[in-house]
Amino acid sequence: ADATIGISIPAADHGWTGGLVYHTKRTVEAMKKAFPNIDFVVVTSSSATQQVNDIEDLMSRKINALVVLPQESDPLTEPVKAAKAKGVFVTVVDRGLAEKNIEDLYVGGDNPQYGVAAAEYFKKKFPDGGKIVVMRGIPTAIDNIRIEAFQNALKDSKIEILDMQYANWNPDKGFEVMQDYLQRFPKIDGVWAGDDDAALGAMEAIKQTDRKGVKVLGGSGMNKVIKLVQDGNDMVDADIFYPPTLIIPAIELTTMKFATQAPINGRYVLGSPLITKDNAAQYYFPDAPY
Amino acid sequence: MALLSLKEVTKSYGQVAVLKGIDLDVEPGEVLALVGENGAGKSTLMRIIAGLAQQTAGTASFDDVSAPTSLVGAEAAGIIMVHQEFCLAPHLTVAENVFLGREVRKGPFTDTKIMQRLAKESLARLGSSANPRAKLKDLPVSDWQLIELAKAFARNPRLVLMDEPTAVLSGTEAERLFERVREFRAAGGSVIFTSHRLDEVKEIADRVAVLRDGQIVRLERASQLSESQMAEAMVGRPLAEIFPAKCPPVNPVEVLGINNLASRGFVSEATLSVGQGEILGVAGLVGSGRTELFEAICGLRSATCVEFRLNGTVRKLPAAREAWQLGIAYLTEDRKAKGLLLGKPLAVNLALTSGALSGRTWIDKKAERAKLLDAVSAYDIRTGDIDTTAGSLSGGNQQKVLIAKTLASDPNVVIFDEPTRGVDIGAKQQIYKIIADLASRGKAIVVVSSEMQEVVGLAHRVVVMRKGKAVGELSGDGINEGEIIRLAMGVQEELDNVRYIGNARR
Amino acid sequence: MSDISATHVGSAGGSGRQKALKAFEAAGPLLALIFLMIIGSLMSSSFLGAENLSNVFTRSAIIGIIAIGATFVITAGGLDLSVGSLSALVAGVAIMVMNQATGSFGTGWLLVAAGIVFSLLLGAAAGFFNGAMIVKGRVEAFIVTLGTMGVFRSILTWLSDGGSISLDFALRDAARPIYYGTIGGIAVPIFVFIAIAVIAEVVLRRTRFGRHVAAIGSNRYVALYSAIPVDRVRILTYVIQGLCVGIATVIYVPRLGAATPSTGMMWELEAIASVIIGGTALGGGFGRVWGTVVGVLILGFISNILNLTGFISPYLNGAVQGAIIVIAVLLQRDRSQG
Amino acid sequence: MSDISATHVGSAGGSGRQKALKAFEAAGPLLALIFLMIIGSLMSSSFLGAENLSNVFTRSAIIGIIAIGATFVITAGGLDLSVGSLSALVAGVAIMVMNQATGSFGTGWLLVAAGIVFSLLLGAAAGFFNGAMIVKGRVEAFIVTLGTMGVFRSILTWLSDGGSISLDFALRDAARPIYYGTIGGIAVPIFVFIAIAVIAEVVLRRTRFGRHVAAIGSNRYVALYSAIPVDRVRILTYVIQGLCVGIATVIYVPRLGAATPSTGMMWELEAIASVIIGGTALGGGFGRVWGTVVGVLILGFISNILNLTGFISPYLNGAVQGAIIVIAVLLQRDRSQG
Ligand SMILES: Nc1ncnc2c1ncn2[C@@H]1O[C@H](COP(=O)(O)OP(=O)(O)OP(=O)(O)O)[C@@H](O)[C@H]1O
Ligand SMILES: Nc1ncnc2c1ncn2[C@@H]1O[C@H](COP(=O)(O)OP(=O)(O)OP(=O)(O)O)[C@@H](O)[C@H]1O
Ligand SMILES: [Mg+2]
Ligand SMILES: [Mg+2]
Repeated sequence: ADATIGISIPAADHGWTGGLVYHTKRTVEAMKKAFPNIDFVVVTSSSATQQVNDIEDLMSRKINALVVLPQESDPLTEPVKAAKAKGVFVTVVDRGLAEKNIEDLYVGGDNPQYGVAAAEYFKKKFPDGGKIVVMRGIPTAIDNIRIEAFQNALKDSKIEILDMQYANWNPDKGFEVMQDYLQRFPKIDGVWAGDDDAALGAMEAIKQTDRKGVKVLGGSGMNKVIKLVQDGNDMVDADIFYPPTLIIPAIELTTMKFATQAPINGRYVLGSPLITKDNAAQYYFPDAPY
Repeated sequence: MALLSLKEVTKSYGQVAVLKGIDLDVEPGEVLALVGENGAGKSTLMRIIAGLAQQTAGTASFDDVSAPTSLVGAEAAGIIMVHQEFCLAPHLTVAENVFLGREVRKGPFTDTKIMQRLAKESLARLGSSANPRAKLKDLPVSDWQLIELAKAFARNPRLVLMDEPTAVLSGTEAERLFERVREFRAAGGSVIFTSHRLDEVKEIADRVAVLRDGQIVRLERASQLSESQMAEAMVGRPLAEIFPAKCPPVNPVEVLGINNLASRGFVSEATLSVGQGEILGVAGLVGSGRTELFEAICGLRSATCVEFRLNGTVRKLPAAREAWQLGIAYLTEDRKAKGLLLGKPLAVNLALTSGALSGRTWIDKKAERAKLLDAVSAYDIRTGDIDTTAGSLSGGNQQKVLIAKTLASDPNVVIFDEPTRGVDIGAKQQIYKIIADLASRGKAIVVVSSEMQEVVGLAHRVVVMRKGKAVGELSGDGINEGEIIRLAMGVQEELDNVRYIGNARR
Repeated sequence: MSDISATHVGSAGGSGRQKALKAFEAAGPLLALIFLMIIGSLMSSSFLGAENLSNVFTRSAIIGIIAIGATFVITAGGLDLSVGSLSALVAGVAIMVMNQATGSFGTGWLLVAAGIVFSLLLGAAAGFFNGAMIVKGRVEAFIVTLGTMGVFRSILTWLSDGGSISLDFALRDAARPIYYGTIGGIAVPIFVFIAIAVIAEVVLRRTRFGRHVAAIGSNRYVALYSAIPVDRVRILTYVIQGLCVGIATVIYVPRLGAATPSTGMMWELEAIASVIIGGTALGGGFGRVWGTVVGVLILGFISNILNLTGFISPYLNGAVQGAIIVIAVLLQRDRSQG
Repeated sequence: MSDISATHVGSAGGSGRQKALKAFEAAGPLLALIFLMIIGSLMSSSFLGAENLSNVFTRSAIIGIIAIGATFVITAGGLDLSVGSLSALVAGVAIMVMNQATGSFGTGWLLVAAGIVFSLLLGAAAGFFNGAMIVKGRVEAFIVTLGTMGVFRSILTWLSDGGSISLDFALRDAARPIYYGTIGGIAVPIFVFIAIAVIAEVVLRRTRFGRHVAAIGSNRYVALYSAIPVDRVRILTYVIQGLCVGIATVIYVPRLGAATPSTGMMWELEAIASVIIGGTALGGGFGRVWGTVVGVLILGFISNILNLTGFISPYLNGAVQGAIIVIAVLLQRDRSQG
């Protein structure tokens, strides 16, 4: 083979990463077909530590390029830097590293924007103020960034955050936390579940009660949720785009670099726009598992 | 026609032949005693009959068909074994244990009521009044053996194998067992049992088979064999006087003394003292709290004490390790659960207590091995393979290892709790000699024993305990069985109350 | 540890005071639960509301039923780490099969019933596999079930392509009452939970099989010498565990209508913890289903109270949970084995 | 279960063929490792490269050192589920303290050394806490360490505000050689790992303390009656475990330079699995450090081979891993306890 591209991503342990692995596999298959003289190796890891191991193993396989979606920014910085030092082309996806200018190519979503988009949604929904509850994700840097941006963006509004609890981007936990929020707060106008998986859980919890008019916002663009938005569901009428598909351009661009010698580097940042009924169609991929 | 018939039964473990061509018939309605030295192969033979082990050669037939080769088969055929060690489930109740695997059912459910009633009956026929609803682990161990026996008889057996059933029974309890055995025999049942108490063999057995080194060396009617003939056949030489001569020290210096020790629920007022070169016997009925008393002295059980003296200084009761550091060694009566690591090699067991073998930090395997070889010859430990685990030794040989282990650290005060449990007559003699030697070397010795002759034959002084209290002391020529029994039972009490005492703690 | 030991340390019934102490210790988990509920009601006004209680009981049913199965396994001296993964797998496969079958079976209760039966069978079969490997293959339970924990979850992830497997929307309506329905005002899962708990308690305490389970855990050699079919009973405990996972999954699926690779994560720890908090001995020999039920409720209420009060930083929820678990067990430390 | 068993099952030495079989079983994990390495070298040309082997050994050092501590705990009949959380906590606190101290200590080796000492002390102290709760508080090890598992991780999450705690960049350079440095061409962590393994094996096999650990695991009451300081030894095993976690963390920090709320997740399972794959009995009584080392390497090589060959769907990695673990243990099933 002319070149080997190593891809290191988190294992499919919640919906979003599940979608990520799915799209990675599909993209790799497509690229293999298109460019038979380029090899791809995909490794998935369940923790930052394991991901560092995986990157070492990829280096042992003499890869020419590394596409990495870090589990955690800080812990992965050193190892990716080490790979870079050995002359590997580095593409970082989604979560930036803790040091600037290590990667050749960055493809990512805009995490602060993710929080801001959510805040804007609630501001628009409840211009006269409203009470919302928030579900955080898994305790990580990204979650912190999003939540911080969210809170900052709400500072000058009349919206009150009643409470925030971790729901681990998990539907079961989302269900449980929402049930308890509903018991605790007689009036809830909106829920930011932080993620579509958790949002689905929250929805079921709300459906179970006779509360009406509670708005649920998730995030990340799960097809099931986009479908709800498209169909005009009155509980979930919007979503924030932050799809696992951002791995696709990362792999494709990196492949191009070796297949075509095209000059490729720089930053490619997908926005995190709000998906509403009007634009839902363009974000809807019915066949994806996520 | 014989019920059980063994032909040329041979068993070896690896290279070691344990049984060498056993021919034996057992008739219906017969009680056969197996006697022999420790490690002669008695338990092994029983285990083969019970389907727990397979002979390497030879045939066994039961009821004229080839004998069952599995426990399940044996049970179905009516062969039930009572093991030398306890085989009960501590978390289950007495009734549940008695009917384990043979539960009585009413519809899909176990019929607890009936089982409790039957268990109670079965126990009562053995003279036990243990509560069938109590969990086994909440009962004193003294009750366990009778429960094992009740479990065996509750299975409608045709042949009961009992491996040293009386080793842990008191005299009265043993009597009740024999009555039960006679009843069973009258109903056509057969029994094979082993015992190291030759007097009871004589009393209960129809025939006696003497085993030596895996062979039957004598097989005769019990009435035609005297105790000393049995002993001689077992050991292969005539036995001299079993107890060594007593040589009590004159005005011994006190080494260990206690005033009014109490341990909740077991011991209330215990006062005693033992001096240099002295052997103090401690007698009492089962459950009189002797074991608990000495466990308390050794820090193995919480207790209070008005005064505790050691080598002339008054101090508080020591903790477990402290007691050992002070030179007090305790030989437990419960070798399986508290004495030996059955899964570990002999050398490891021997070295457990001894600081002398290993330095403070390092283990010296050479020294351990040397010590083991010493112990094997000093205590006549019989094993085919010196590297074997403690668990694969015969019961009596385990006891010898336990004694060796306890004495390995060269203690100054040695408390022997039932020192000869499960030990053959030759080895008993040896152990008595060891005890006497220790005393003559100036050690302070305590011998707790339920075997009256042992206390009478060994001790320079005897303390008798009853219901957790030291009720009397005998010395010199005043030591005799009658007086001990009188003190142990309390004058005013009838013989029937003995069980009451035994069960006092429930 | 040797079981015989228990005799000497534990001690003979004894005085009234001792008996009271023993009873207190036996009731330990119940006291812990009551204590927790008092705290809960003091800290949050909505805590004792019928709806909140119903919520907690209902969602506890899922782990609860699994933990009841674990009570059998642990009482017999075993361990099963694969339950969480197994329920993910059962959920995923059952949903796929049901979705496939809508064509021929329609979307009514018939298919739902078929799905239920299928889930139970699949759970039981997986349990049998675990049991057989452990008992016949003579491999430590920890290792076998650690292995199948990975295997089951992997298979689900593979089947779902890493995403979620969702129940057909039409079918959801038919299945919904299994989680959300009520009978006489009481949620269906609570009924199922209670029914299974009662059955399990009876089986463990009143049947020959239950007796044998305890005997094997108490001392396997005792059981062997009493002519109990040890292997069969041990395997059966794993089958029961699998069956319970199947039942729990049947309740789980209608709740959110989907299985994902994160379904059932850490359930094994929760289940085992509930069993032990409930007073069943980890080494085996003694088990009580009611204790397990109480244990599950304790865990359920702890997180419920934390969610309802929210006066602690959510970062510290885990610490509070951990501390309460230890304290709940401290209340009944008699049974300790270290 | 009870030692009584040994009597009936256990068995004396025996014939040559039996001995050979025994030796084969004893060497089981080693054979499994060799087998795995043969497979690895057949499937990937880079597998046997010095760099790859060095990588796997080096990173195995972290779990490996923790698992060595776990060998002591498990041999004594205990269990510690808190190791992963503890290493996250130690890493986080040590980093915070070191970052704070740069002002007064500078960023040189002195501060790094102070950080190392601090980590070891913190680890040992946490281990002591676990041990004391278990032994003196008489609460099941499973519960105590499940509790502290939650507590330790929560405290870290709280300290890090849910994010990560990063080592000062200047300090990283000073600390880097601890993971990435080599001595005579061999990576430092490998040295540390080997040194600790050798020391631990010697302690467990050749010292009185090691003997006591095994004796206690084998039968705690026999140990007590043999004047072994049972409580002290049991607590010490947890202290050793904590110390090992401290050492492992010292190696971990320079590698990733940060602690996050997910640091050390599931390490407890990996450590316990390594110990048991290595042939140590889960119930206690028998342990071997070399087996644990082999166990860790088996786990390390499994995922290395999967990464190097990558011919299986990434979804199924878990399944392959699970299956290989079970097979590795099947090779030595003599010691099984179910
Ligand atoms: N599982 C085993 N493996 C190896 N040797 C064994 C095993 N079981 C018993 N032996 C050996 O067989 C011999 C006979 O043992 P057995 O238990 O039958 O003796 P015993 O006559 O019952 O002695 P005791 O009176 O001491 O109980 C002993 O030397 C013993 O070490
Ligand atoms: N492990 C054991 N195996 C067999 N028998 C035992 C065992 N432990 C105790 N016994 C028997 O039970 C009797 C009562 O023991 P226990 O310790 O309950 O009472 P005790 O107060 O020590 O009685 P004693 O005063 O006779 O020592 C002992 O004398 C002994 O015969
Ligand atoms: Mg015997
Ligand atoms: Mg006694």
